[in-house]
Amino acid sequence: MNSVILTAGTRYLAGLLLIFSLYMLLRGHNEPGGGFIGGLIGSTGFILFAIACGTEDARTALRVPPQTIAMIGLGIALIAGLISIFFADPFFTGQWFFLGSTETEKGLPISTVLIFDIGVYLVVFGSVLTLVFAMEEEI
Amino acid sequence: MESLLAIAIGVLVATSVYLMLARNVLRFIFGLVLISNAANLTLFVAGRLTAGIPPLIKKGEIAPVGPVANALPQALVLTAIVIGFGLFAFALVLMFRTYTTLGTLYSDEMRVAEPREDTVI
Amino acid sequence: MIDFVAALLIFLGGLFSLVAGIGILRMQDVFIRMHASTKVGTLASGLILAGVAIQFSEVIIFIKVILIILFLLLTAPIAAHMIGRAALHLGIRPWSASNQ
Amino acid sequence: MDVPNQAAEWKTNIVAGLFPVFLSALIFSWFLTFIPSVADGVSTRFGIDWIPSLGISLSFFIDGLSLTFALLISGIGTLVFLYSSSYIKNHHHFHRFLLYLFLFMLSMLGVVLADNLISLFVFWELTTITSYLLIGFSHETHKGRHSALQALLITGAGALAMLAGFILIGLTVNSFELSEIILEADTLRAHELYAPILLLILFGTFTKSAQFPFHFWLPNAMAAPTPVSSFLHSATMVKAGVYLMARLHPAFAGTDLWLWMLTIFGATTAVISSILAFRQTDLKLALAYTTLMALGTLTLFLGQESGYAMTAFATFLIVHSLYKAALFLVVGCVDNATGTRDANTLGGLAKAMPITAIVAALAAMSMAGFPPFLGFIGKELKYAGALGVASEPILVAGAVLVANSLMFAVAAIVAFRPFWVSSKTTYPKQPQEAPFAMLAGPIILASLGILFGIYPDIIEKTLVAPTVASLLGNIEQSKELKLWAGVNLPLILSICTVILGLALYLQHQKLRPALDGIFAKLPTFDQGWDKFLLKFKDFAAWQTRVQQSGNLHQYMFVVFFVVFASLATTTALKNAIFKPPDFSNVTWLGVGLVLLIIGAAIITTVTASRITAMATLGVLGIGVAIVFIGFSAPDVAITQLLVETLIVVLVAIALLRLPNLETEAGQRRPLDAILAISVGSIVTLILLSVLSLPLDRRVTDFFEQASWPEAFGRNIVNVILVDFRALDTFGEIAVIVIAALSAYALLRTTTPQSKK
Amino acid sequence: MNSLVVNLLFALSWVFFFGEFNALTLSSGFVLGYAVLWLLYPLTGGPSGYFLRVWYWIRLIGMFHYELVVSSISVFIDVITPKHRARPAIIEMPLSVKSDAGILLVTNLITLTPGTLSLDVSEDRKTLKIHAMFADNPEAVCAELKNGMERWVIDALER
Amino acid sequence: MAWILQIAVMISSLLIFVTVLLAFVRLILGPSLPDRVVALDMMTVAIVSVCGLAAVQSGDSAFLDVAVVLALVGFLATVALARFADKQILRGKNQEDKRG
Amino acid sequence: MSWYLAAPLAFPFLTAVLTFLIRSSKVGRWISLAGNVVLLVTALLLISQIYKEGILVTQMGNWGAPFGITIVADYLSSAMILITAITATAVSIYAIADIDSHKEHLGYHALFNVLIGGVIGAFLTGDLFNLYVWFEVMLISSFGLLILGGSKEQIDGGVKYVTLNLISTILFLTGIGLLYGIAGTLNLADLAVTVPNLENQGLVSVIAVLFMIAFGVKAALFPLFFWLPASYHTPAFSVSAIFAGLLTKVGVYALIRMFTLIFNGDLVFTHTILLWVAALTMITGVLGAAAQNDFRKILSFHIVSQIGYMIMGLALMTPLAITGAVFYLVHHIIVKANLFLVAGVARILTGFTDLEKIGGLYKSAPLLALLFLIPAFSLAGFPPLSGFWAKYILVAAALKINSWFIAMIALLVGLLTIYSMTKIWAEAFWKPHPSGLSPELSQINCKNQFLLLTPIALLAALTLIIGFIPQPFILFAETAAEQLLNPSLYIAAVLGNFS
Ligand code: NA
Ligand code: NA
Repeated sequence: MNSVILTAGTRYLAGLLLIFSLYMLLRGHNEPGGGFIGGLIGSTGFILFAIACGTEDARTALRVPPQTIAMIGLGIALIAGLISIFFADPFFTGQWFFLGSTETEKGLPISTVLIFDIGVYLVVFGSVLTLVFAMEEEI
Repeated sequence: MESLLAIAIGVLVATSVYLMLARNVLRFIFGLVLISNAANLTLFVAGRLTAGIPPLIKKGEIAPVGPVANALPQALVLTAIVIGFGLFAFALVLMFRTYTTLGTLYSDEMRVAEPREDTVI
Repeated sequence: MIDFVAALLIFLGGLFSLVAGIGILRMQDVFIRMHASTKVGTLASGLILAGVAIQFSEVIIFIKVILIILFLLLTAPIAAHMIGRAALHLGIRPWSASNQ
Repeated sequence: MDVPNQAAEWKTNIVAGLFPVFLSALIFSWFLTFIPSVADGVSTRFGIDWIPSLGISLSFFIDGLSLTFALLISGIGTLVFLYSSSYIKNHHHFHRFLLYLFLFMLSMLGVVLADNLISLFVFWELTTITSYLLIGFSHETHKGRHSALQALLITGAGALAMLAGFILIGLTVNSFELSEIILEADTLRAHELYAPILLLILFGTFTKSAQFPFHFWLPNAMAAPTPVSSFLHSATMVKAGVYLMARLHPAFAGTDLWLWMLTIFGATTAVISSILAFRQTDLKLALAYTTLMALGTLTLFLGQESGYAMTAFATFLIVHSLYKAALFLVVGCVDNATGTRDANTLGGLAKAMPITAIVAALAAMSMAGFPPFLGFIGKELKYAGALGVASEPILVAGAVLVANSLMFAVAAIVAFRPFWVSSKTTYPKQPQEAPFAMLAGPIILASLGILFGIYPDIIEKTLVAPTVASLLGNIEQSKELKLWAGVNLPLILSICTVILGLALYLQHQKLRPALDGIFAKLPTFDQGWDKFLLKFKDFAAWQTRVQQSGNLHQYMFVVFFVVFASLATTTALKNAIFKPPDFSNVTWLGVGLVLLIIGAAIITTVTASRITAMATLGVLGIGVAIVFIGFSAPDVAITQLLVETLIVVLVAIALLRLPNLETEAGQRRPLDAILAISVGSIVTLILLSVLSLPLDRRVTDFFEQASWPEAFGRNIVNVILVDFRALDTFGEIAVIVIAALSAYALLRTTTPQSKK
Repeated sequence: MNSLVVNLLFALSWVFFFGEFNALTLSSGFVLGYAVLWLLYPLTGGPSGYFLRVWYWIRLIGMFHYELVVSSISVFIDVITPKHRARPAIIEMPLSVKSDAGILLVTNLITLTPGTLSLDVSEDRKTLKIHAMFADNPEAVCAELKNGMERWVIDALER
Repeated sequence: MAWILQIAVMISSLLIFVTVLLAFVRLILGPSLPDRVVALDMMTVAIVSVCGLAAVQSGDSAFLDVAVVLALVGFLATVALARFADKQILRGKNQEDKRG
Repeated sequence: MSWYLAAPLAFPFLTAVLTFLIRSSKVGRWISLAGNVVLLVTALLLISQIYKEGILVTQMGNWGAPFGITIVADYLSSAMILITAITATAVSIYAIADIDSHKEHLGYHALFNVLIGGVIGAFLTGDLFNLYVWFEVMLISSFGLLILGGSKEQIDGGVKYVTLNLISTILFLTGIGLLYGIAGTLNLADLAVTVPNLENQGLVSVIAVLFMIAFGVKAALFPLFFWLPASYHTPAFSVSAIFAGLLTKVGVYALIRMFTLIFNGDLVFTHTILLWVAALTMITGVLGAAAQNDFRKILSFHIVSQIGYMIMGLALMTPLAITGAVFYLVHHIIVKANLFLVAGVARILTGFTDLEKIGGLYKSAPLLALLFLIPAFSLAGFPPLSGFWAKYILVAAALKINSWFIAMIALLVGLLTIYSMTKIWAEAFWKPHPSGLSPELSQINCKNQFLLLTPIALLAALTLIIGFIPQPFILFAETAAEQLLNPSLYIAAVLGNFS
């Protein structure tokens, strides 16, 4: 798509979408959002990129093949689910660690649940891009 | 409102069945989108409807105050939507590839895997 | 007072929205229809969102609303450009009064 | 192939060929050791549990009946193996042949020794399989394959019916052990299932023993090499059916059903097959039909309960095995030596093959029933038995007379004429005496015929009487075997047989064309079978074409029709809807929204423009998203919108290379429309019914209470997704990954074929 | 535009998303913004150095909203009145603005001003096709846009 | 919530709904692909307003998140469709799409 | 404790991820094999643990039933998992020779292992919606495997497979929605407690029928089986082997689970339907096989026919009948997968699967002939092979409760099965090759010969073992049936003190 306007706009929109997607991912546990939504939004950023500048550029920008991202995501989600077994809990039991907790505040939560959600994000992100890039390259 | 949506779901099902029964598999694809929506809505409605109270816990509370919408069907629908998307995407690509490989979108012209008797013998 | 302003904005937004809708239905060609949708439609959403922000009167909501409006302002013209360009390539001639 | 290699192969073949001879001889001698105890009326039972939970054991039982069979099987088996080691040693499948034949022998031994009905059935089917492989030994010819299949299907059908019978026996007497079933004979005969059980089992035995009208597979099975025919048709396979009837005789005999079934089928088979035998010119086929005659006769006797009949059965069983095996082997020698088995061409072979000629003559005289051969005793007993039948003795004796006379004639045709009547034919090969290994069997078997004829006591006390005891329960009813029983009705009938048989033999060249004329007009069962198979194939093809038509529209129509029909029927039958729907809380905006959704759906359906369809799908997605927004599901709404967007993006990409939709004009599909509306309506009805019931919310209640305190999340939907039901989500992302990979693979995969 | 500026903008938007302005959100936003820019640099080309002109930006934003409202009202009137007053035409306007951001901003603003709608920029980035509602005098329309919107944008971005 | 606000939201909802319907009609009528895309785009923007109204109605700002997403990604569908029209022309398959 | 259940579920996915990330095809195939061997070990551990302790349960995420997702394995599940692992291991050996590096590069191993993961998930889950998810995992990976190669046949078969299976998926989801709508729970054990106490039992029957149709499509029951013969003859042989062995069986498993545990309140209605469906499935399938003239098409139609037997067991619903169904399931997976593997070797040797174009294998490849005969005769129900006992138990079960009609059908279909299996034998093995070739196994290089024939031989050996020593297997199936017919065991194990 050799549209100057679209290319110029994409430059900002794609970045915004990526950042926004990460935001949606991280806050998802407490407000609407989460890995799915985050991953979908993130992928729309790159889809826009692919439409505006072509898949070749988009793939270059992504650096890693999207399939690989998706698979890594699946692996992360799986491992996040299995970690709990080492804590003698059934699998997929959330393990929570609070950074800098005080008496009144729990602190910053780091959890296997979050890691799981990151896996979900990567899967959705990678998979959607795999699909769209492959289709784009067919036409 | 549940009853009204039940009717809408019925219409969605009817239209999608009609589309799926078409010879052109592209219509099947459209039908698939419709019927997935119907199924998702069924699941959603089955959890009964609550207007205007999302299943979120306000800051400072430990549980929702008062009734909130049924969260479980929402989670299920969300899962179903995403799965439906995956299946849809594959089906779409399949029809695409079908056209580029077999040169037709008409299901009654797709007779490679199950050839007509008269053409084989 | 806040309620009143919010109500006004929301009402105006609805009204502008309706006008955009009518415009899109009854304007002569696709270009003119785009005039309706890009300008009036965006403004309508902006007004309603402004009403929402005023009604909530919270910083986060303000920020969110500003973001939404910004996104709309950024995307709407690009979208219009894409559509217009396609229309041009399709060879659609602008409507002109002399043709009627 | 080079010479030393061939020599080496020949040597291994000799060793391989003699190995089964040795083994079967060993088995035979082992069975011999049971003779004293069996003669004393002692039976032996041994076994192990196999499937105790189903009452199936691997148990064996040796009494007079089973020992007689076992000795015949292993004895004749030994000789047949000896014969084979020479006859077929150059065949490239020689080893396979020996293996099959040996397995066949073992299976046959299993059948006659098994005490447990299911074990018996297992061995029974093993004989079916091995005989299938043996009959199809010349598998490269169409006839070989055809005959093997025919035998397999007919005996297989019978076997399956028999299995049902066995299971029913097990259910009625609560045991599969024959030794116990016999004790429960009265219960069995009085049971309401007696008739079905009997008929099912007789179907199995009749097919296996080639009783009319299932007889036609047996002559076709002559496609097998001669040793196989000899073995299968003399002592083994085909007698399995007879054995089973004999085995069950104590439990089943004594009813009218039993009597008439066996008498009618036996007599019919005996007469028809002997006529058929008479008209054959192929020596092997002629013998095969006489086997049928023998089987018919044996069946006929098993219908009875008299001592004469049973003694006749036991004796004739042995006689027939001896001479039939010998004659088959002789025919094999002749075939081997001359390259033909045509009775009309063969002649004057006595000069070239004197030993064979003498052996043939000995066996034939036993078959024809000349004194002092065992065959004579057998025949006398047959007449005695026939005259002593419970009902219609004249008819039965007449049938036996006809059959015996024809058999006499056939014996002459097969074993006399080729050797002693001169012929001008020149043979493809110069006839020569067969090697010793091939002659040994016929010599021994034929000699036994005369030996037992002169000294009938040898077998009377050891085999015949114990067999009769197995059949009737006591040894006393066994009749004496003697060459001279004085001038009585059987002797007169014997004389008639000789006269009639001689006359038939002398006229056989003239009678044959006449018979052929008659038979040519009659449809044969063989052709009937072929026609039946053809019809069956046509039917199968037709029904498959109708169902698996290859037309996707039809498939989907059927599936949706099933959905509608079964749901509607069930709804109506089960009165599933009993509350009217509640429309009280409907809002105008809701109505509008639903109208938007319905409108979008309908336009998607009817539009001929794919662009419109794509856009209306987008509208539908938006409409559904508004539903989610309106009913408090922001996460779902966001997802729905994102997914709808992606769908539009993907479709927009795909459509670039796809053709336009057809215009809908002239393509109305009223039937599809009716079905579609029906399915939609039934879904709505069921859903309305579901929604009229209250919902149990305890699972959601738990989530609401646990979400923040236990799972540290305020967005309950997300907590369900990543914690409460994380496994769903895991599966779901697996779906997404694989969907992407699959689609990617689909787009990138290539085969030479698709590249074209 | 300076990459640093973009980066800061991204960091700020991250802070906005969180709605909490503190060191953690700002720094994490900065890092993220950097990462995103790094991802996107095949697209952005190289860095360019311009000062942020706060005043021009404010003027730009203000004018922009003003024009939006005015144009909406004019279309509003055209829509609700039965008579079509428009004399539309497509006119070509030469572009002075060079940068991607500038072109984007100019075209967006033109779209949002009364009676004009940018349709396409030529491949050589020198002409802009505009659909004008009241195009009795194309040169006048052109001049108005060049002295208005384009001037403001160049002031804000490229001077 | 103040009655005036309630009424404003109600009226505005109705107006936006009418807008959506009008846009829908345009979408069906076409006649060209750009016309349909404009209509769909218009509907998307209208839904942003709906989200705002839902937020006011429920007092829950969660719906604004939906609006943010919509403002950002709704644009993508428009772009994809517009590009579809554009590329179709290059491929000379525009007969149907011109007619609609 | 949790390990026993988590490991068989997790390993396939782990293997999938590893094989995909290490994209070198040479390493990937061995990882895949190793992963499946590990899976086999975990499956053995699971089954031995269940043998010791009875039904094993773990609550995913430590959220007690009925709130979270319960993972539960009883005798049936664990047997299915073991058989799955065995088949998967066998096929992954075979695949090393059968699957080319192009397919491997496109992710064959990942697709395959995720398929196995989905199958195992379906066997292990104690939650209805989770079952749906695993069905989808299975379905989508089967899509990918089916079309890998992209031939015209595959694409065409794929269209029918995909469309009809998608319909079934939607029906399943709708069924879940409706059932949740009346019962308010998704946990199978909890549903088993809740459903019988519902006010509107008529509605329960309707939903039961809906599930029957949804699973009926998956299981390829009459008249919903069209997708199977339309597609199973098209993909790579490893793929059709694993499909033939496992996929329809998951549908059967789901039917057995649902119609013993939850929909057991109206047996006269539901199970009578099942009985008729079973009879018609058996007959149409075997007639279809009789009408075919292609190695794989015959086998495909036989799958349909054989499914009928399993459903017959379920429909009769006596301990013996369920024993038969379970035994049949296990037997059939092994035998059917093996037959497809043999078909693959035959195809490599002769170049075709059309029976008119091949022949002579009995003479030139006797080992293959033997390896074909074992599963083929087992399928045909010849004693003492596994298929005989399977049929025997079912027929005995039918006769025991005087279901003469279905027993007769089962026996008749057995005969017709013999007919069409011997057709393959006569045409591919006995008949001389039409162009006089003698396709010998030595045409295949030594390594590939080993890789292709080892799994076939292993599965054949298993068939023989089950056939000759059936007692332990039947005992196992009996216990499985006992558990299935006593839902209270399952419910108590899952809900524990929650109930
Ligand atoms: Na717009
Ligand atoms: Na848009």
